[in-house]
Amino acid sequence: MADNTQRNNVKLHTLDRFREINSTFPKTSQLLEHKRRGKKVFGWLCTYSPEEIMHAADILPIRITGYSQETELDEGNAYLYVNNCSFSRSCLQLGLKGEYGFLDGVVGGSTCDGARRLFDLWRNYIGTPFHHVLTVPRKYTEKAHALYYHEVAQFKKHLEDFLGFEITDEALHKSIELYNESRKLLRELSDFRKLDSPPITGAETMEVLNASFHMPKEIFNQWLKSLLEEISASGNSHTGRARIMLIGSVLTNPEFIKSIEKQGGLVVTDELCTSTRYWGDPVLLEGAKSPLEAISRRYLNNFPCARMFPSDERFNRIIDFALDFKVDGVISQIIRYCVPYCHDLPLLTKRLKAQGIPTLALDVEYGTPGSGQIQTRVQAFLEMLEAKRK
Amino acid sequence: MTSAEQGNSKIKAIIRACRLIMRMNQALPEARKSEAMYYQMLINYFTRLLNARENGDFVAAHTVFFPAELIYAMDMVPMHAETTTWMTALFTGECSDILAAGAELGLAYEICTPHRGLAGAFALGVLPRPDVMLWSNMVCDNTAKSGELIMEICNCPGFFIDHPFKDSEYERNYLVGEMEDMVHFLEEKSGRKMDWDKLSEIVARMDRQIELVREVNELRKAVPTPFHSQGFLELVSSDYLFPGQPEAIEYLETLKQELADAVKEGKGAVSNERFRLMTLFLPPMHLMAFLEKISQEYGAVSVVEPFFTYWGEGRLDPTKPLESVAKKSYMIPEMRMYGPMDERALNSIVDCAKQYKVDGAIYYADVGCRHTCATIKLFKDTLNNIDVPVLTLDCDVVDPTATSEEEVGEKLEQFFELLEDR
Amino acid sequence: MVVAGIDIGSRAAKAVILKGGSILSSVIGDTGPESVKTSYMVMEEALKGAGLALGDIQYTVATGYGRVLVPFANENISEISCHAKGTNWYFPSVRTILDMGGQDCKAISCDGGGLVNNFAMNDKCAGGTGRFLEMIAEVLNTPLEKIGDLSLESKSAIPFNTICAVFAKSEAIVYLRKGVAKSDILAGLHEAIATRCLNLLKRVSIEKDFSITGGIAKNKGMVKKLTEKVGLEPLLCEDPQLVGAVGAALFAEERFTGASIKAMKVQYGYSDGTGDYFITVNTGLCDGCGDCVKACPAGIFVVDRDDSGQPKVRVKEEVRKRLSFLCPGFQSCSSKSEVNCHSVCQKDALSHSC
Amino acid sequence: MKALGIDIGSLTTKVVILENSRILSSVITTSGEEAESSAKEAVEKALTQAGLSFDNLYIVSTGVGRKSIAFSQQPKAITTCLARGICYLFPSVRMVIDMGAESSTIVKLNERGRVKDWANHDKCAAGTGIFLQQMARLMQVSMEEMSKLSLQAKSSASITSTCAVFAESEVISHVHREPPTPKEEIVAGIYASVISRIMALCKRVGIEKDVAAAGGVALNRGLIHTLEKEMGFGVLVPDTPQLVAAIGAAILAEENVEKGLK
Repeated sequence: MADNTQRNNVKLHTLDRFREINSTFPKTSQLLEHKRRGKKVFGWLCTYSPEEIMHAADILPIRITGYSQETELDEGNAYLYVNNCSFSRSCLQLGLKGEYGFLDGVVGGSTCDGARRLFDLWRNYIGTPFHHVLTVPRKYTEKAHALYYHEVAQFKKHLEDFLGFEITDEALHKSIELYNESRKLLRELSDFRKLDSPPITGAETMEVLNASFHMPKEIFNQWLKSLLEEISASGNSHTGRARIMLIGSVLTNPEFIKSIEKQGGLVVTDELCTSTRYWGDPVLLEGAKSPLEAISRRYLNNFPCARMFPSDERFNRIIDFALDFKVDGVISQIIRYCVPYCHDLPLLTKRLKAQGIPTLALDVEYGTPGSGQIQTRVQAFLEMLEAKRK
Repeated sequence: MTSAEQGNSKIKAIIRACRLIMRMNQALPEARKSEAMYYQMLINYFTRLLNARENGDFVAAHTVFFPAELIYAMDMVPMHAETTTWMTALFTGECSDILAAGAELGLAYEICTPHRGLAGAFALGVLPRPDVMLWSNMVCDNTAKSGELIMEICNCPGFFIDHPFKDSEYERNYLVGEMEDMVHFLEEKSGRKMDWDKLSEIVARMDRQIELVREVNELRKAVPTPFHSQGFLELVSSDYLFPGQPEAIEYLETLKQELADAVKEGKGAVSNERFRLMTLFLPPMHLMAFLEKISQEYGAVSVVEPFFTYWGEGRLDPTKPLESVAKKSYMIPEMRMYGPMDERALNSIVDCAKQYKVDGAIYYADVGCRHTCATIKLFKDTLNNIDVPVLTLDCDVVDPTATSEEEVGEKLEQFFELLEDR
Repeated sequence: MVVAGIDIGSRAAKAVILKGGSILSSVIGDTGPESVKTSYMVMEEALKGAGLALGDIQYTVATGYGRVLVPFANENISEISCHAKGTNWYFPSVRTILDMGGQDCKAISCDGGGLVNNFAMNDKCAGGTGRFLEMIAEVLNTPLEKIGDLSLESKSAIPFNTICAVFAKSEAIVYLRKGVAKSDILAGLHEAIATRCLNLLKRVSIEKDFSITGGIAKNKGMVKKLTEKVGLEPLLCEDPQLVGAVGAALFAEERFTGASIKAMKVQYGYSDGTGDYFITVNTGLCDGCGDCVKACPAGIFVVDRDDSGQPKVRVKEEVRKRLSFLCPGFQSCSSKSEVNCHSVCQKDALSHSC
Repeated sequence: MKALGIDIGSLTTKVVILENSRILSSVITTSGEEAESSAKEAVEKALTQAGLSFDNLYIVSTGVGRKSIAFSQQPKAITTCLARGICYLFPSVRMVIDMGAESSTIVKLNERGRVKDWANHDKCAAGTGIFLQQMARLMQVSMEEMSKLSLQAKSSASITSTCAVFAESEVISHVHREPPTPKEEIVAGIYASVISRIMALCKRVGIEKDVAAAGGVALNRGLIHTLEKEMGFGVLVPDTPQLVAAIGAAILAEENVEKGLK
């Protein structure tokens, strides 16, 4: 059963460049250089904050994430209390420690209680020159789209007033193109993992994704292109005891995925807001009145978070992925106190079971490497899946 | 026990408890007339629910801060979900069964007990099965997410109202649209029609009701304060359960008169008022009696609850009923906590502290409530800046195993010693 | 074939040596600070007991949370799978298992072949684990093995609010100061733990038969409380602490013979126009005891060795073509006499097509 | 009339006798199962030390067992006593960290020794004296050795579990690791996790200088060293930190005598 996922595979050199970014974030040489050239960097708190608009305003939008591993969150606990998810606490603590001191703005949404409170406390205790929180509807109705469009337009207006210049449709078009390109490439990367023995592991993919929202998309796209070429040239192949889909809210620590793959669970796809739900859908200009409208539609219609209603929209997408990637089992990693995901779990487990897909539910703290008890559960789950197949 | 009987067991328990309390109060010479009215209101509310089936009524279960005005206007029987859970805890002091049932469904410990218990109660079949489930994202992720699970458990249709975050005109119109859609949905499911005139009457009364709560709170500013610590729960549930209902008006009028008299006579809720407290969030239900006792001992009394009884500005306009109901949802005291946490919200608690001459504040940190706990530091800092000490009590609103009298007693003692030592 | 199973738990280490499906020797020792040492210690003990040397062991499976640190193990398998396997060996009818170890508590639901269907584990906090009871035993200065019986003497249990092992301890101290009887304190704690276990079990669904494994199963007070709560009389094996190690050893056997249980079903018989006439022997479960040979009125069974030298029952060559005449079939057979191949087979290894 | 303060903790009982704010005698004994009698013993010990008799005493009691003794004139909360006690020993202190056997309490006080704010551990034993004892037992070293070891550590192992009991298994896994983590690093890790919890409490109420440590655990040099590293400045520690609360109680007793309270 041991680790047979790594046998005689060639090294992917571009991966190290992504690893480099992730190991130095937030204070990466790229970001510091960007600042040195007098350009602005904004941080966003949730996948419902439209990056294209910031980018079109010549701002570099990066995702605010917490410590790369599980850490004592004494500051975070003191401000956000222990019963807000450790992701929010981790982000806030990193902010309180001044690690995000270079940010010129913070953008959040009324997406979940944790994200909202993180925004509230950020504004009150860290203070960044620009703050904006968008009302994000929880439905997909036309009225909801109208409301969200209104909100996105207001955000654009607020940004223009702050910067003192207008964000042109032309600039928006350019940004949309760039971000769609990025999404297309990430989809190609994910398609590799549909193969019976994929050329890239889940942990490796996580490295790419972490970098994707922490660096300029212009550079990221180039690097990812060369990685894709490297992969197809490598002829690498990874095999395991079972094909696993990872679901749940935020996950950025590749060690967690590694700990599953070490035991022979091949993580082939996921429903993480730091992965599939981030690059999920492209911005579609066809049939849109304006680039801004296209953006607002995309962000509301994108692969949904558990906050959206009806939940079946999300459930069906998960099931489609599970079948498409031929997964044997689903591992749900929910960060403690992620209430929207906690509520969905019973309903989702039931629907997956109906598809003959067993679920292992893990509640974790943000940044966990998946050690100790988690290992035991994962191993038992894989043993169960194996036995079932026989 | 037949499933029908069992289906009402918790409701019956609540009614029984209310009757008992009423009888006990009648024995007391000091008994408030309004208190008797309050319990009679509760008995009527839950009896209506109890008999809904044979009366052929249409039962609409709904989460907290859901516009129940619309349900009343359509002549349906409302069932306030969370209140039913916490009243179960308050009056029966026991809800491990429904919490366990919730866990059995696979609901994580992190989900707040009122909602874990709620789903559990429906799964156990100890609450009547509603004809329709109505919910909204007022006031948190729990209210936003509990509905679909309950729909599946009770296998009933449901409607979710998407309540926008900020109080802007655009967002209020969206909310009005949501409510219109829900009215159509309900008309279709129940075969009943919305009575718009009735809604206007309800809104008119609701406006009066808010005015009355404001007047009652004016009276509570008196030293000594006339209303006892846990009294505010009566004010809260009169809005939760009886928005724009005649009995609520009658109750509030009586209460107001009683308090006015007490103030005239200089009679305080506690015999020796020493500490005037601000209450932040909800005390654990199973400790109500204990809290009342210990505050009597120390002469401590809650005079203001910024997020439960301290209404925002504004009046309701019966000629625009839906708009008014939408407006109300941004006027409710809780909105200050739920909405954008800006200066407006923070100043309001400072104002409260000053107007009500508060000596200290007790912050009930409900482990299940992420909203309230995330602001502990923020509010504490804000209040400490005006030299108001704050006690943070870790607890759970309905789960008795979360906090013991010992722990709470210890902390309160430390707090009161701090106050008298100053 | 000689195999070994070794279970390095958080508090105790166990080793079992298995020969032809029966236990040659077994050992239970404490887990020291270095589990590599510990694993050698218990293994040597066990080997001594069996009069064997490490070299004689053909395959070893390690389990328990020290499982990855057993140098001489061929493979490691999770406690969950091993407890299901082990329990199934003792009681094939068990579908729900509660295992309470030193630091964790598992609820397992498994099928008739001992395969895990679903499981749940306590986490975040050690309230309601073996360690919890140890701490309580310490403060009440009562030996761990006595607290169960003591709890049974209680007149009125003290309700406990905390589930934190360490705080339950200080609550207990407070009660002691107030002069509350130890038995009442213990009863309260047992109640609290049993409730936690019940909720854990509910997460995996409770089906009979029900079994309790791990050291806790020796605690009469806890077993009684659990029986009340779960509403099922638990099946208890004589040495519940060994179950994990036994399971590991059985896996070792399986891995060595390279055959998995499902593949081990051997069918004898035929089907013709009049119907199917099959007797199926699950050689994974059959230990070749031969009870069925005696029980069968038609004397169609015989025991001999299979390819890997294991004693297994099979249907005699000469009668296989005449089964429909000789074997009355299960129903009719059991209706005539309560003694038949099914009734006597302890391992549920036999089944009829009719 | 003499003022006597008694602090009945879960593990030890401390007694202090004051005469015009001068300590006449002090005693530390282990709390027995029978609170009343073991408290009496401790008091008598202190009295004989001071050459006094039981009568003509004003007694203020504190600690978990403060209400379980009949002969105390007034039970007072531990927070009030800690504030008074530390203010008596170090008037400059604005924040005292009491690290007891089963709980840690942070008290912020003003120049008059009055409590301004406080925070204590709830429900979880992680970061208490007991926790440290458990860890010492687990590593098979004495508390003293443990303290010495931590001072030698170059780096520290990560202990993240929030539950004392699970922290145990983390420690075990460090010991079992191949190659095993050096003892001193594990100890450093344990101390780091204890202190980080203390720091979290401090941050809840906001750190204010000067800071002092009280309670038996404060005798642990290594731990104090870790605390000072985290604080970024020196922490004051009384010679017998266990006595702080008892002293405070005695002072309150004196105040009451002056107020002429009976």
